[in-house]
Amino acid sequence: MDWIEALQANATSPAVLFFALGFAAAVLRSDLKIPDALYVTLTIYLLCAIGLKGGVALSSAPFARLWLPLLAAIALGAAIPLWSYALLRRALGFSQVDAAAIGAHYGSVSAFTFVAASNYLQSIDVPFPGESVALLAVMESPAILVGIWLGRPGADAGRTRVGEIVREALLGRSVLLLLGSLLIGVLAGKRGMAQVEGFFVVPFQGVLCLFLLELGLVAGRRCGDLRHVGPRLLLFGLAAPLAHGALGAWIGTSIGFDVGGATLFGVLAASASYIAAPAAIRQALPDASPTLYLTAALVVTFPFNLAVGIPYVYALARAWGA
Amino acid sequence: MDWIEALQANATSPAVLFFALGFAAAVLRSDLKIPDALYVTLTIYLLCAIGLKGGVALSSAPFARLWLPLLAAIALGAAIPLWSYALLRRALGFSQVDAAAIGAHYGSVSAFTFVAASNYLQSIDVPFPGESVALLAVMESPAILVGIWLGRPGADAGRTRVGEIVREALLGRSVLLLLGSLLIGVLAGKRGMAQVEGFFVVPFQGVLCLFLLELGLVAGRRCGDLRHVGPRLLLFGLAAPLAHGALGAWIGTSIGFDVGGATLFGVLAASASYIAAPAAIRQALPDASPTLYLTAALVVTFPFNLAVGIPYVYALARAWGA
Amino acid sequence: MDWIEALQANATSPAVLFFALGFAAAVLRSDLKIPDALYVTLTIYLLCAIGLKGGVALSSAPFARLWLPLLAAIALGAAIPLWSYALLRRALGFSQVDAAAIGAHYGSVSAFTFVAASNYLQSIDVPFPGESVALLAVMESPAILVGIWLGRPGADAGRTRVGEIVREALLGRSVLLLLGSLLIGVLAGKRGMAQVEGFFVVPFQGVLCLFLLELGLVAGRRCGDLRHVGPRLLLFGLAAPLAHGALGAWIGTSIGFDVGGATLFGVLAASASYIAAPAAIRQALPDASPTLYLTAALVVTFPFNLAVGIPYVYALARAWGA
Amino acid sequence: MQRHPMRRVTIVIEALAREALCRLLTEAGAQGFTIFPVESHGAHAAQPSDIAEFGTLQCEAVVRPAAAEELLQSLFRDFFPRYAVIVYESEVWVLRPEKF
Amino acid sequence: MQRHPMRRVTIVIEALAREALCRLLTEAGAQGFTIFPVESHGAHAAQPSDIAEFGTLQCEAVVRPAAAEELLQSLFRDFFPRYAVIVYESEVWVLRPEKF
Amino acid sequence: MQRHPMRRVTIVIEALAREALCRLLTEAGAQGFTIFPVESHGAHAAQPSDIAEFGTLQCEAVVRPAAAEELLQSLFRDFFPRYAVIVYESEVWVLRPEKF
Ligand SMILES: Nc1ncnc2c1ncn2[C@@H]1O[C@H](COP(=O)(O)O)[C@@H](O)[C@H]1O
Ligand SMILES: Nc1ncnc2c1ncn2[C@@H]1O[C@H](COP(=O)(O)O)[C@@H](O)[C@H]1O
Ligand SMILES: Nc1ncnc2c1ncn2[C@@H]1O[C@H](COP(=O)(O)O)[C@@H](O)[C@H]1O
Ligand code: NA
Ligand code: NA
Ligand code: NA
Repeated sequence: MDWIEALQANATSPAVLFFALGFAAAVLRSDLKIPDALYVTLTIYLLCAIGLKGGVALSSAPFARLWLPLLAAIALGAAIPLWSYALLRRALGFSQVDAAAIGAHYGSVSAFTFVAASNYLQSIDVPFPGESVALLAVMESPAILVGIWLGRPGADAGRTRVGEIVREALLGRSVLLLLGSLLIGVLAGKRGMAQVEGFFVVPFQGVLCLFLLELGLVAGRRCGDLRHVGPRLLLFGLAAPLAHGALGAWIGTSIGFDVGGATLFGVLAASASYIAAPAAIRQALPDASPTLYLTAALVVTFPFNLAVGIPYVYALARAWGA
Repeated sequence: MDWIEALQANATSPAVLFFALGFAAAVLRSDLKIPDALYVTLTIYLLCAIGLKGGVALSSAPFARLWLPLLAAIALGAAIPLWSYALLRRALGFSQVDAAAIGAHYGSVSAFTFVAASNYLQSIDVPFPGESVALLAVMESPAILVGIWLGRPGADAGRTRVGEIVREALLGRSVLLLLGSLLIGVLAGKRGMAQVEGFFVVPFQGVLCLFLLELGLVAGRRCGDLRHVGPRLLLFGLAAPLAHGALGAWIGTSIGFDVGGATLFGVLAASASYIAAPAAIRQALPDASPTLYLTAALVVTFPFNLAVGIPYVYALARAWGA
Repeated sequence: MDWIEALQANATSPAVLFFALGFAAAVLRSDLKIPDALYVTLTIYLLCAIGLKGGVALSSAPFARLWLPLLAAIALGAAIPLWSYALLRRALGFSQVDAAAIGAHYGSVSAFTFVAASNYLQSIDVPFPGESVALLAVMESPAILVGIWLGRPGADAGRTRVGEIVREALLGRSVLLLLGSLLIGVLAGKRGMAQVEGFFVVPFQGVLCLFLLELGLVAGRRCGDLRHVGPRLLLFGLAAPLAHGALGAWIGTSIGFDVGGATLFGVLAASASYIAAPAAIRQALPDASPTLYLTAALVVTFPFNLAVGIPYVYALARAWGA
Repeated sequence: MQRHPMRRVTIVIEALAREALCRLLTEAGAQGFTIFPVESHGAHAAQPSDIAEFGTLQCEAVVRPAAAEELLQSLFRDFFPRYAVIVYESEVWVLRPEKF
Repeated sequence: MQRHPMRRVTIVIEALAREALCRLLTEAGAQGFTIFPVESHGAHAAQPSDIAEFGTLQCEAVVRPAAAEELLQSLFRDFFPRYAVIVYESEVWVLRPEKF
Repeated sequence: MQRHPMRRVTIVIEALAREALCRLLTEAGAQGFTIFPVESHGAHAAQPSDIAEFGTLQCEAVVRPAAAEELLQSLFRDFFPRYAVIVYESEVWVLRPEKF
């Protein structure tokens, strides 16, 4: 399978098409709306499902094998905001706090880009290590903490409590659900998984479609904000996933992952957080502009990864892994 | 299978029984409530699921075969409001705007009556062309536009923007989801469908039960409005599905559908919209009484079709198709 | 399988672990929240699913066989508040109205403890009579009525209408859904069930996990109320399920149930209502403290039954049934 | 346009009291009112509302001054000792006094 | 701090009128407004809102007194005869008058 | 019945500011407040709220006049430059002043 085929296989997957449908509906200003309760439900479901699957994989795999990847993931997550910050501040002319905020988003990860990538691998029958979901869990927070540290104003604004924020970044909803269901998967094992497969495995890919329909709507509605974002951030939002994806795939290959694992590692690096990071950054760095970081992560980078980034990283991982 | 059997098979189907349970709960004034978010979720799920299935069917069927049925459906949808208007206005004494509004509802279609009908056919093992969901998609809007045109006040009330309304009727939530997922089904094909079957096919009939439980509640709560509706509209609400159902089944048979297809065509004609039409009509013809059109469509015709109309149309289609 | 094993099998079941995760998240003050709409949806789903299954079982079982268990269940439900009242009032020093209110909760039942118990039996391959869900349906109300009668103030407070409340206890949401879907199961039979199995059976155990995650959160958040509850009620909340569970398992065995049936009977007796009873009692006995009865039922007895009570009752039923 | 003075009574109350509240409002002569669930932060701490029945709701009724007086008295007598509840009143103006 | 008087117009209306209402508010010069679904108990009986489109919504707009006047007139003329609707006005104070 | 004057402060604000707002209210001496999600139509256009975190919430706090003054000052200083927010104040009356 070459590049074109990889792209094609991705572009005709129901999940990606549902994202496009949601995006189109929003751009055409349809009255289609997804209840917030459904969004939260889908989020919880998807996180628990991938956590469980990862946990079951872990329960039958040597945990030791994970130390190196975990450390690499944490280091990469913490490093991305550093060079992104330098680039955004020096070369692209953003203010200190905006550069720090954007860097935090690109160092952190998007769980649903990860899910879409594993879905993609599954649909083209490429195996991947189930434990890699642990990487997702540990990679969410480091970048947020680094970003907050980079953007912290000299004179503290009074309303930001760094302790609080660190606690939240480490104990946020998604990290908690991921780690919790990972642990449940480890404890319940294959036997427990067999009981709940009918809910957490069988309908999984279809549920993902519904979720991406919703994300398409959200991204499409925010499309108008692209005007406020400017060409420089647009460029960054497209270049960052290409660069970070390649770097991640390379590191993944280097530390011994197979093609599937290296792809997921690369996709994590390429993805930008649009849920956990905005919530934390809006509180810790209220002077940074949400229009910038949210639009870049959600309207530019997420769809780009979904359509192009995932097959691109996969193609690299395959080339290097062979 | 004769008439009695057809009725019986329908009356013991879980879906119909759950509708009855919801209806009973509302009439008994139970505190059972279904969250609005669940209602919207079920709507989206059911529309996407039937759209997908139809699309997959289309992807392996000659699209050409559909032109005639599509044209027939549009024509029938546009024609029903015309004679309904004349009848309601002349024979039954309704005002211009009310006659137009009611006609719009009976010319448009109820997606969930369609779903219930295909569910019924499936449960008695009668095949039907998957593409017929395209008829559902095109038949929603024409009647609404005709109805608005019939009811348009001489002196425009200022708040109604016909352009807006036409756009909405053509791009409403349900049409968009149906056409969108139809297209996704065509693009993703059997291979894509296999991935999402565990969500969009396996639990489908059960989800329909939950949805009909909800609709039963809603209809049951509005039961009290029957008093405001009067015997003439009640009569219309029962006679229209019988007449339109027969006409639809006959047209369906004439243009070459098999028994299943003709049944669905007939059921579409027999059904009255209670979601898309009220929303459009309340905006475009605010002087029409929602108590009349909503009660007729939701409390009279929907339950009647569910219990009697569907097996009735099927019996006709079978008699004519043989 | 001895006691230890029974406990272990329970403690590594995904359902119980998800409850623990929710509890931990709440205690750690995570921002994880489950939308109310999801909670209601899960409730409706679980009640309909167990009702249906019970109904199908009933449809192929001699109904006559159920009279004795039903009578026993009603009698036990009505009797528990009597001695609980005496104990709470005399020995533990609660006021009249609080003793009556707490007694009502422990005589009534928790549908989800029942579901967890049947889930447990299934996971350890112990059969149980499907019809036993009928016991759950009839056992909810008697205790509430007895409790209200015990706690009725001499001078009626003006706002309590006993007629209303009796009607509600008999026609509450959960009783209605249970009895309704039981009836649907009977009418639709195996044939109807086959149609909806993909929704009401296949994902059932996984859905239960999500529900228990939510209940864990709710219980965990109310953990702080334990301070207001005092050691005497805490003791009651732990001793009551042990005593009532043993009694129920013994009665169940005596009236001829197999090990599975006796376990469910015991679990019903051991469980305390935290949904139907609080709603009814808060209205009928507004002077009783909800902090007391709700905390006892939800924060003490429910988790205790989930972790310890269910395997304990099972072990008893097995010992006595052999 | 001609305005007519009315009172708006706002009641923030635990959701389990819903039925009792509706009855009280009707008896006190309110021609209508609206109810919506809120997340409440009271004396003790945030009260999470995952389960609506355990949560809080806010009720707003526009009533004639005389009805407001009666309503407040009933609330004071029957509700304040029993439920977690906050009540406040404000002045509003309406166009169609006959509807209240 | 310096306060500036404004009017808050509250509209309780059937949800199907949402679009028309938004248009009216914008035309009358409201710079912004909030909408939320409510469970409504009107003249007839409780109106259940399982389906949001068949339910009721409450809209609150803070506007300059002149805009309030115009808004009320439009509501009186175009909405009162057609929709199930309740409107009332109250006095409020804001800090940044230029935002309204 | 005897009424006591209080101020009701209403804050319409982007949902991401929730935590900061709760802290501010507590520090300013509010004994309680209610929060609910709203669909907001602001200066720019409708802001859809499919994801509650990206949406808008409305907060209502009834406080003593002195606390209102402090609250408004803090909002003016810390919130107006940073968040999409609208604040207004109105007069209300309560029965039990000791609760506020
Ligand atoms: N000052 C206030 N302003 C608005 N709502 C309040 C206020 N104080 C309390 N509440 C609400 O009223 C409920 C009952 O108040 P309490 O009796 O203080 O627990 C609380 O849960 C809050 O939601
Ligand atoms: N006095 C009131 N205070 C608050 N809301 C009201 C009042 N009267 C009516 N409403 C609401 O306004 C809607 C329309 O009122 P009506 O025209 O009386 O049916 C009702 O459904 C209620 O939700
Ligand atoms: N005049 C108003 N009345 C009520 N709410 C408003 C008003 N203006 C703005 N809002 C709300 O306050 C939020 C912030 O306002 P803005 O800073 O104008 O975007 C908006 O999203 C609206 O929901
Ligand atoms: Na990243
Ligand atoms: Na029709
Ligand atoms: Na019990």
